[in-house]
Amino acid sequence: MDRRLFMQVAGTGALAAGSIACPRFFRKAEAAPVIPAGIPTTCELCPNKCSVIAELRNGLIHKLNPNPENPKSRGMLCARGNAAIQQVYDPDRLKQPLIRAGARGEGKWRPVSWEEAWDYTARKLSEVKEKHGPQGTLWSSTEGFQEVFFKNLGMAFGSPNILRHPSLCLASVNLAYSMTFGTVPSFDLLNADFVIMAGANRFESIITPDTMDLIGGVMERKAKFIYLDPRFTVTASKADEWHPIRPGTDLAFILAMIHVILKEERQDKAFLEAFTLGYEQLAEHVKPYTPEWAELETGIAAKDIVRIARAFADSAPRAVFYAGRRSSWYTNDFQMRRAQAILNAVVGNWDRQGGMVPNQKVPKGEFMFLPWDDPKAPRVDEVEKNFPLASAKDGVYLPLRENVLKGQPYPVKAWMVYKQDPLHSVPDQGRTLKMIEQMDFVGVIDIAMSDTAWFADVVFPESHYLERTDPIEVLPGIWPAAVLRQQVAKPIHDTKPCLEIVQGLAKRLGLNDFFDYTIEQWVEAEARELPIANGLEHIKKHGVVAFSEPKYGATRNPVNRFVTKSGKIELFSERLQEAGHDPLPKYTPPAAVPEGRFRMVLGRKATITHAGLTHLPWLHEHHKENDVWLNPEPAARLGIRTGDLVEVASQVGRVRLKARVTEEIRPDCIFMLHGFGKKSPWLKRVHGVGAADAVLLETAWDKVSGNAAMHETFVKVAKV
Amino acid sequence: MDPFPAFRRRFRKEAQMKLTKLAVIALLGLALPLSAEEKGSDTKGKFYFKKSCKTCHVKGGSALELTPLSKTQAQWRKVFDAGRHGKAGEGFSPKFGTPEQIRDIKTFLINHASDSPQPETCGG
Amino acid sequence: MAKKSRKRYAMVLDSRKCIDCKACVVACKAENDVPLGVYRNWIGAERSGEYPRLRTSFDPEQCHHCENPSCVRVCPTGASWQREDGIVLVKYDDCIGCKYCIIACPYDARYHNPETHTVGKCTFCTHRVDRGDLPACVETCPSRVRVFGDLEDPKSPVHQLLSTRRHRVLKPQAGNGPQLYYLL
Amino acid sequence: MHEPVWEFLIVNYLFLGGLSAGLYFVAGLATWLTEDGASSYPRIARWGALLAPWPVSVGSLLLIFDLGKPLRFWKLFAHFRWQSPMSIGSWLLVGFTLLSLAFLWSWLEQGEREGLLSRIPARLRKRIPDRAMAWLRVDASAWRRGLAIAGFPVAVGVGIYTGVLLGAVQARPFWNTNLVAQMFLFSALSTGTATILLARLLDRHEVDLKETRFLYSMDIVLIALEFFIVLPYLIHGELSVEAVQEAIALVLGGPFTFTFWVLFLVLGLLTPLVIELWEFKPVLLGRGQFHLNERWATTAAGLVILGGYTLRYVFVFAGQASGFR
Repeated sequence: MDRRLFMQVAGTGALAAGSIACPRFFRKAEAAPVIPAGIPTTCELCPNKCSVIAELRNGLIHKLNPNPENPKSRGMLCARGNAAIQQVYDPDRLKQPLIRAGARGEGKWRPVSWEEAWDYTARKLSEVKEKHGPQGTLWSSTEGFQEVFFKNLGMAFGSPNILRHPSLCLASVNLAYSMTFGTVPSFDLLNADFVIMAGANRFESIITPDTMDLIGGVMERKAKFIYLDPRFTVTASKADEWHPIRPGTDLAFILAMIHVILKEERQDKAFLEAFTLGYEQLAEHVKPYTPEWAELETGIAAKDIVRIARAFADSAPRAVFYAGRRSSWYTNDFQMRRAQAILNAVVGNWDRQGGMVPNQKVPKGEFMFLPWDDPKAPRVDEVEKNFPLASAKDGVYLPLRENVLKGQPYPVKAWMVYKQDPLHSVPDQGRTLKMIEQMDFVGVIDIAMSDTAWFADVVFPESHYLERTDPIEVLPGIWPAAVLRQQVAKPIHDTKPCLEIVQGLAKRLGLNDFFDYTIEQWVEAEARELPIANGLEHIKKHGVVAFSEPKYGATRNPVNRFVTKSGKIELFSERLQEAGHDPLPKYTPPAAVPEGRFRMVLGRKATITHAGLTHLPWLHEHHKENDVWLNPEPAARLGIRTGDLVEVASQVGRVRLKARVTEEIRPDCIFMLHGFGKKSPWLKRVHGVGAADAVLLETAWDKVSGNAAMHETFVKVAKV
Repeated sequence: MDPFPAFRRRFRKEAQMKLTKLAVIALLGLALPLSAEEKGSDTKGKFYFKKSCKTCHVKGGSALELTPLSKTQAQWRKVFDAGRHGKAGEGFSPKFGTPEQIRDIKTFLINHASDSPQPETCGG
Repeated sequence: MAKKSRKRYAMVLDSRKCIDCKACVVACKAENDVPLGVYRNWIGAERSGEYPRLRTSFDPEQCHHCENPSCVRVCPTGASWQREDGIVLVKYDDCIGCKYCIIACPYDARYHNPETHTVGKCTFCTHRVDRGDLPACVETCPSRVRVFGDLEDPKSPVHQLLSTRRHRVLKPQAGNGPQLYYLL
Repeated sequence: MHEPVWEFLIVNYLFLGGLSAGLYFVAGLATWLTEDGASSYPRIARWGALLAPWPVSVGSLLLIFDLGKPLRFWKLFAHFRWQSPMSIGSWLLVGFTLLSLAFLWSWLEQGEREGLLSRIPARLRKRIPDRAMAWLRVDASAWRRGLAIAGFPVAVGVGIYTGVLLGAVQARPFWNTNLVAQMFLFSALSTGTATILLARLLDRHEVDLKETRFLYSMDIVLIALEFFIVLPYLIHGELSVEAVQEAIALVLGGPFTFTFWVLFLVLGLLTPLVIELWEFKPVLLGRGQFHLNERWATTAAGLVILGGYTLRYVFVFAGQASGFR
């Protein structure tokens, strides 16, 4: 059954008409799915990288259709992907390079030639380098196919301060699973019989193929689905059980589950014996974490915890406690994720169908460019010193900002930003603005005038993804793929791809030799090692190379060495102990909600990526304004009704927006969507509409990974 | 068409220069233990690893496929310090790179070994 | 000449799988150049219960391409018409914009196009279906809520689903014979 | 998508169409009823005939303006679709308008007609064939009765059609009952009667008890008929299926309650009925002469017109707000 499923998934097109989850009815497609004539490329509207086929009419991009050949995107395209066309034809797009003419944020711009923008930026960067050394520059970016070029420019320039997005995203998850299994696995939701999801709002925050596999699994095969969230999300509405757990106590729930499983000896003993390290310590460690204790912490009845733990263990290995993938919530986030990983290991779902599966990759070649010298200065965020286990390549965002603001250990005076809007993606907008203010120079590369671009000195307009060719990207997973993003239409404005923007700067910074190649050469080198004949031709024609079927159990082999210090799955981690952290996840209760305040929780919506895309008309139609969710009980106490204007205040900021009184949230929490309250008038539909959560969020991070902790803010709500 | 003009240019120049010095340094350099192992350049090490090692150490290549993850830190150290490279354990001859480059490679492999705090595959 | 067997296009929807992601709505807008503010398809949401016993259900909907379409019946100029295969369409050149059909549709599936001032509605993407593709909303749906096909073809997925699964139609009391089938 | 797409233009059109039908009907009746070979109520007939074509013409213009594509209105006449009330209606409207113009022509004095014809600019008049001119000059008063009789079914058709247009929409439970057409018809005839009454009252020189009595009796009958349709409409609705109950709730305890009960039922229907019955009381009780209080009469007539308009308003908007679930 799974093989046939897979053949459909990876196959040539039964999928277009069919369904992953309901194969019986789709073996014979009604309309033989013909791939419409078009150019295959890869979506960039969120980090999923779904394959699309662009259909052109009269030289304009008419429609993006899903490309069924990509097993990861499961032949679908979400609302955002469909709306990408509107980014291209957005009249408020960045159309040529701009240099600031007035004060920062005043909105006076001087359109300039590329030469002038490059010259100006290179001069500014060189000035900072002269005064403060190359470490005086900060290069921050978010995930993207051309991010590598931007990052490389920063490194070739000699800066140690390359700041990538994981510490605003999944760093704590990645670190926790890596430290346990030596790798970050995928979850085989297509075949799982029992799924527990805590907070990861998989039906509103679409992750391919998890979202599609889970909805199919839950609705078609009746997989049991337990969901924990302070908010009644769309995901909650599809779950068999929704438990509005007390925020910040997921770790107590997980520890109690492990307690029950070990106490009742429902664990996978053979697996633990053969592959793991530290079982005895774990057994001892979880003894005090009884379900009765957890009930007091989580608000979930002890009998429910016991029942769920039993069902989970009994469904193993086709049972997963799903990892989730988003920012940390609390300062102990890493330990909570570690506990998830351990819980999964205890029932032996590792590398089994329906369990956790280490990712496969499609091999590709690599373009060889000239290497540069390693930076001489240490990183400004002192990640090696304070977060020795975190990824030093990516940095830690919030500690970095605090250090830059302090000027410690050295001044950082120039900031280059690619494809990111730190004013909305980083908590405490006020402090991020301060960081901008203390910079001698800020340069932004983006396709639209983001809020950060609005406060920059130079804005470089990047070509839209449909207007450029990017490097080949490998999508690891249970169903891995390599995808190509290739140009669909010529740029309609005076924009350039990131690589060319970088090259223009490199030339003026004397770094030409490191960037002396074209995107075609780069792609060609990558395509050369694709595991298919005529790789380049194939990937240009199909957009995707995907061929392998799921492989289960390769690492369940006595000679396999896990990529951990001990070579085993580490329930107990010596390395954590050495770094001064708890080697086994120890419970610390979350800070109590102060009287008269609410805990602010964040979440996603399927039409919004991070804090972006809210201004695209087709998406904006569905969410014209954000509001603050409030349970009817406190709302009645505060005399607030739906539609009332309220002021929400934290210790770092205050905003005004409309209230939504709803049963769909715990009485001690409030919630608002991101993506609104923009400062940039070029995002006219959301400029000054609603409010930005980044204004309210206070600075807090996970102790181990340095990942921003997003649920540690308490706010007051009052009717205006 | 030469897809990597700059790279070749520099590499050739570097190689020529290094080769002339090599005759002098080679014996000395190889005889010395590579004591400053992790002090080499990680970035360059990755490059030289791909450049020099991956020509043979690939899937289907003339030697066993290798990535930093193939060994633990201790094992990598052994390979380099004890000169275990090659069937006969003849070590790294100048054809694999200058001692500096070998040191960079060593740094890269040890920094990202299977049991290192920052493990990584070659492609990663 | 042998008469070609009649087709009857219909759609089967599994609303329980709908996650209200709006992919179908946006795909339709792109495919059919539907102006802002009006929709050829939409997702109805119904919420009920009290904290913490809550329920939400989503119902994706669009033109039901009825067997007995009241919009076609009331159209004074014949602009609204029905194809052999059951698809209900509007001839834009014949539409005078009287909006009678909008009122006559029990499903509120039609709208007045503010740009062309004629009436618009779901076409089941005939231009795609006729070239062998699926309607845009069906193709793009992440959770595979929609299944499209020919009811008359016993091998078609819609036929098979309807013959094996319990289902219902919306507002049967309106008497239009709707052809969107919702699985139970 | 429950936004109303038919708004005040349509309310006005339905009202004006019905009004013309009522005017024609009453005028026709006044023409048809004869005493000693002459019309019993010549002035009523003449007033009705003179007024009848105009509201419907204005209404038709409004209808055209309401079209998304007004310039394509001719397409209505490129097709005849018997299943579409609007198609039937538009043909009916054309026929009715032409007929009402002919009726008007027949009720003009010879001198008036000559006067009108002489106003045609000479250049244009030259183009009109002599035969046609001769035909227009013929004394048309002989056709009055014929046109009146021919007009009854057409006028009733137009009056009914405005209701059928709504009633035929099975998707709107508020409309979808066979009582709406009659309700609209009697309302239409009643507003026509009231308008003639009003015109006669404003035309102060010729107040005539006999005529007023005729109009009063007509109106009493029509209002009573309308009332006895509204009543079962509500009862029937309450006893019907859920969707209809919900639709009726729009007027029984929803957004249209005030308009329906106060403006339509009480002010627009029952109050004029009471006034008119009060005026008739002496006759009914056989204790004296029907006498005309002009102020009451004006009030009654005005209220009937208001009621007729409110009825259209409520039905157009409430109907669109109703639907199946």
